[in-house]
Amino acid sequence: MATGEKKPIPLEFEQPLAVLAQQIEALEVQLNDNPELEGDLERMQEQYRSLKRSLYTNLRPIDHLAIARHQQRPYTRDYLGHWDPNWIEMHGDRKGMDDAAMVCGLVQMDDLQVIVIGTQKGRAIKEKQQCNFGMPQPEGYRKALRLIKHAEKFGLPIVTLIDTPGAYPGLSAEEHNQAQAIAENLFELSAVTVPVVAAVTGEGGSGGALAIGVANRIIMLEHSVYSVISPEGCASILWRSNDKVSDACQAMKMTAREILNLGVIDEVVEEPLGGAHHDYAGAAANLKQALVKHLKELEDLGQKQGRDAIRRDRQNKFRLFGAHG
Amino acid sequence: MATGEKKPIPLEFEQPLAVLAQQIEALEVQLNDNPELEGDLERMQEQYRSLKRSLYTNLRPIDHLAIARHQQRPYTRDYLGHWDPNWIEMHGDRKGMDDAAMVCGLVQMDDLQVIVIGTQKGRAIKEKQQCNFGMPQPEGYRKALRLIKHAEKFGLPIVTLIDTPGAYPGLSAEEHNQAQAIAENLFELSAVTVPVVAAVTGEGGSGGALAIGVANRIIMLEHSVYSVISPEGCASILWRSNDKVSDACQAMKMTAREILNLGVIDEVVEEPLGGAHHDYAGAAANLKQALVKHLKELEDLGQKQGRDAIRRDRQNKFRLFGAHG
Amino acid sequence: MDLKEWFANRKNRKENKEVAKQPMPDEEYCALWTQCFQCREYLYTRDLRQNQLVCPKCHYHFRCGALDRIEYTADAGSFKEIDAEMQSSDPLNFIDTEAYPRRQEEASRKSGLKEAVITGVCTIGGNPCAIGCMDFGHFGGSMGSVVGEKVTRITEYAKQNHLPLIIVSSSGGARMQEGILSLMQLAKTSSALKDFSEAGGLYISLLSEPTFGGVTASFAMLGDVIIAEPGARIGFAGRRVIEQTIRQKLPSDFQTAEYLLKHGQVDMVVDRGQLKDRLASLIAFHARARTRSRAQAV
Amino acid sequence: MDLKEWFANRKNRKENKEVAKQPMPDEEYCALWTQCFQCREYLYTRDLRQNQLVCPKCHYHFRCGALDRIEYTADAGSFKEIDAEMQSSDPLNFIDTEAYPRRQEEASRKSGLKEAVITGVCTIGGNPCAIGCMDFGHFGGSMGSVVGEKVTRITEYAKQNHLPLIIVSSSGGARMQEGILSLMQLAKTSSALKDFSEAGGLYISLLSEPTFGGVTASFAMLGDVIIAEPGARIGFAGRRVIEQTIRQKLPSDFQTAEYLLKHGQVDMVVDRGQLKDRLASLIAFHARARTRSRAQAV
Ligand SMILES: [Zn+2]
Ligand SMILES: [Zn+2]
Repeated sequence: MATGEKKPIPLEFEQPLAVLAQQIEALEVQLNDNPELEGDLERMQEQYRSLKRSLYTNLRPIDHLAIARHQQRPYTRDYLGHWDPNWIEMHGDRKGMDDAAMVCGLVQMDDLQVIVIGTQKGRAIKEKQQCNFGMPQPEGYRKALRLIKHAEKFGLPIVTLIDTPGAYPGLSAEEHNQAQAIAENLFELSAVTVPVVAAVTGEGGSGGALAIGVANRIIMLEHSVYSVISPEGCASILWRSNDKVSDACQAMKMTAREILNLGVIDEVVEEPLGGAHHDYAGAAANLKQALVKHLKELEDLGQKQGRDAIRRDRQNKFRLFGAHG
Repeated sequence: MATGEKKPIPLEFEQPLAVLAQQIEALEVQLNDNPELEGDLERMQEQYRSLKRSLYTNLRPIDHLAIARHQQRPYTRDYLGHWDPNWIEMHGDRKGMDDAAMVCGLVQMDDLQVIVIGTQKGRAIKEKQQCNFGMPQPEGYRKALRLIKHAEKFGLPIVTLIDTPGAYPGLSAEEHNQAQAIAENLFELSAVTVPVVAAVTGEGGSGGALAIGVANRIIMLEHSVYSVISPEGCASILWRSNDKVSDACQAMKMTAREILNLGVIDEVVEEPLGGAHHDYAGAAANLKQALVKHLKELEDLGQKQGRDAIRRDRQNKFRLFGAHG
Repeated sequence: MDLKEWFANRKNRKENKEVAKQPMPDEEYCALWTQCFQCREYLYTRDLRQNQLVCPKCHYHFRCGALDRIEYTADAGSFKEIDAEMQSSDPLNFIDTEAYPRRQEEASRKSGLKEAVITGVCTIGGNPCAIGCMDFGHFGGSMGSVVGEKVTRITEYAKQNHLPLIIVSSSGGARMQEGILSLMQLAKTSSALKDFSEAGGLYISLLSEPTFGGVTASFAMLGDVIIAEPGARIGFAGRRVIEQTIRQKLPSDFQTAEYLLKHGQVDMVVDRGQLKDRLASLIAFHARARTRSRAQAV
Repeated sequence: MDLKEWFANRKNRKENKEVAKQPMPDEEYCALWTQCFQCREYLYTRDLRQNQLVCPKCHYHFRCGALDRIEYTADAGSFKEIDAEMQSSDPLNFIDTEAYPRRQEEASRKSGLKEAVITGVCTIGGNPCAIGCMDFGHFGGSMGSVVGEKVTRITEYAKQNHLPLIIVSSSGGARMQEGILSLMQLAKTSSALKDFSEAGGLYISLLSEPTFGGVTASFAMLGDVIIAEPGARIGFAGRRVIEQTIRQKLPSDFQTAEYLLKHGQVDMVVDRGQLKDRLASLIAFHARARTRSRAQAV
């Protein structure tokens, strides 16, 4: 069983699994002295695998949310490191700030040169603070926009990686016009003539996620979520209660499969069993494979029908979203 | 003799004139009781007019500088009020600031709809401070750029009014990338396809002036100045002395006539005798006449050869600036 | 976006404490008399309406519904509605303490409207234009699929017919009950505005009390010209969310129209009484320029 | 722009006071031994030059002249100069304490160069490109008509020949002795870069110690990619002017490359030792993308 960078910390709903794992470990220690225990060990391991499978095939929406928010979940920098160790980071909005919550770079994915734009939550405490826990400021969206324009100028496809609770709600963020920064990205990203593929890798939180999510193809990792408002916010407004987060998760249809069924996204990308944080390399490989496939299909479209067809494809896709009588 | 909004405050080199004016005033008071003084009065008035003419036809560069910096000199808002009392101001860079040192508006000039972009020094102390004494911050240049793009989109000719000691040299100005703000305006303004006419109305101070000065036609009011560095800065660097400002003024060839002779500007616009601050309405009328004439010529060019010809005209003009062997 | 918050804020809002001797009723104006939300004066409702819902005493701009807005803004009798019948469906089968279709019915009963935006064409000072007016009184002005679709359609209509476009925003944000589909309306409307903009169309966005969340973060902030009404509260995140996040008190005028003007986010703040004239001037100015510059288009 | 100031600042600059026991000579490296400006170590000049003028002890990046820069950056023997003979005239008949032509002669005698920029073509890691390198050692790297003309011409050359463009800036600003004509070079170079950009050209701007005034406020800040060298001081206004204006002390790292990175003004800070590889990667990355996307251009 491949693992992420560190031993995965179990989530609440994984407790039975964790208990079993501890028992297996204890048994393994005794195995050298008591070879007769081998049969027990094998049974327990089989039990573990079957419990795990059943656990992960019956996840509630709130369990997906927990995995999507897992503190060890791979972030944009993790994926970039796996995809292209020589990727070149592009910093700053040119106007006063380099928002650490938004990472941009020139990345080689297989034989494709790509601009990657992704949110970053931060791992260590200090980094988390620098990244505002993954909540970009207007300057972060403007940095992204600068790279979007760079991509358009040089014909570079764009990949966006989305894992954010939302745009940062702060004093200076409002003063610097967070709303306008998001709106301008929606406006401009809708019309670029290079392929854009967006992947929700963790939390897709509201307008702050969509600001880099106007793409020809939108894909989601299996356990990621995408919603118009945080389930906590939804519960507090509609149920006027903080205990109803699970209900809100369920009502909003925010899991990858549900959103696929609503026709908003194009693919759900399988994660390593237990979630992406159990196997960074595996998650990175799955994600890359899906991204490259979509990028190449869009490149084909461009070659056959011209770059404007790529833009029309994206605008037509979003034109159809909505349900009305 | 028409006057500005208030009685003109005399400059140092105008002292003899001021003394004479006082004597004339004193004489006028006595005139009712002593009608026989009328002859004296007329002689003195003739003397006044002749002294004034001779004074203003023999101005040194530093005298022009003094007039250009006169505290009563009409500013952008004064001209706009005279040209179109119903002009509509457009505020803000959309990103966090509305720089009072840069004024932008939709203005009707005769039968032309024009975007005017001009620096503003501020009149009362508080307004001066808000305007940073006419030194725009990066946000001011970005507000100007927003209106430049607005003009390009809607085919509105651009008039810029330049009266600034230069771009603001401050901590936040550097942090917000003053240099980039200026450079981007040069970059974008060079390529718009609408007519651009720039008028130096007071001080044209360095890159902070040029940032709204990349125009098809550049005109200067008679007593305005335009230079690559302030004469004080030049004197302090080259002569290592603050007493050499007059020499620096002379060496840099910064007056309207000298710059016309260097081929950089297209016209020197006459000011009311004594300078624009003696007659706001007169100065505004002269300036407007010149601006509208150039705008119409450029409009003609566009009608005959297309909008791109207007851009090429501007770029060709600047392409030729420079002297080399 | 956060409606509950909006209501909570409204209560705490800059109340004129000295004048506030009477208990405060809801802001809705009742049949005959209306109490001013700011100066607490009782106003004769007919007078208030004749003054375009602006308090004659203290100049407070009352919230203005879509139909009132059209009455005050469009030339009399010129407005023709488009897509009047469009109604929401319930794509998520959303139920919280009540089912979404029931909430829709309630909203319509209260507002008398089918949805939170009315769109159509009219003339303003003789200038033809396309117009959309949001109504906070319907479902908190929230944007679901229908609001997004109607705004998109009126934008497309304006593009096809070479009309200037005016959208009056008043919204708590995206409509939660349509989930991710509501969110996608931000992109749909922005994408339509991009096409409109590239075609050279003039879009004037009017921000009115209150404009928040997904509406601000899409079409409301994309105007070629952005006008705000005096005192209107406009922002992305709600005041309370921000205070909880940054753990410090916010300036008292935070997120008001005047604050936005100071921070360069809107072109101008215009009194309701002057709004119609200002819109007419802006449209006419750009139309005259277009006529001139057409002559030289290559 | 303000050269005097630059020299004044240089003296006050973050000196490592503990190490600084020796009196400090001028930064110019002398024949055999060079004292490090930062750590005060005496370095064998040949070693220092082999280390691309980077102190092997403390990593301080010495100022790098145009010829050295080309040697360290271009593939050996690949550089071909363009416009090598262009020289300034004296359009203003400028005299301060000395006549401008005399100052030009002095500058050339000291620098061995005809002007403050050298332009040409070369390959970098095998990638053909157009390049311009400024030299602060010639007339403080100031931009007069010739610098503006040569930068403009190499930009036009890059456009005509579909080459990426690299400009290495090092300048005190515009050259006062050519007055308003120097100022106009800001617009001339920026205008040429606009044409180059619209033609799809890649422009990489390298900011090196020091880059100020008119050069920063024009071509130096217009790169598609902007790289700064470690410790390089870069800004618009000089430190002293700002301190006089705002009457407060500035952060000690103000206007350094690292400060600019933190404030979002440059894409990256790259050690001189890695510069050539980084430039080659950037050029190759964009060239490969261009080849791919050409296939689908309409
Ligand atoms: Zn009132
Ligand atoms: Zn050293």
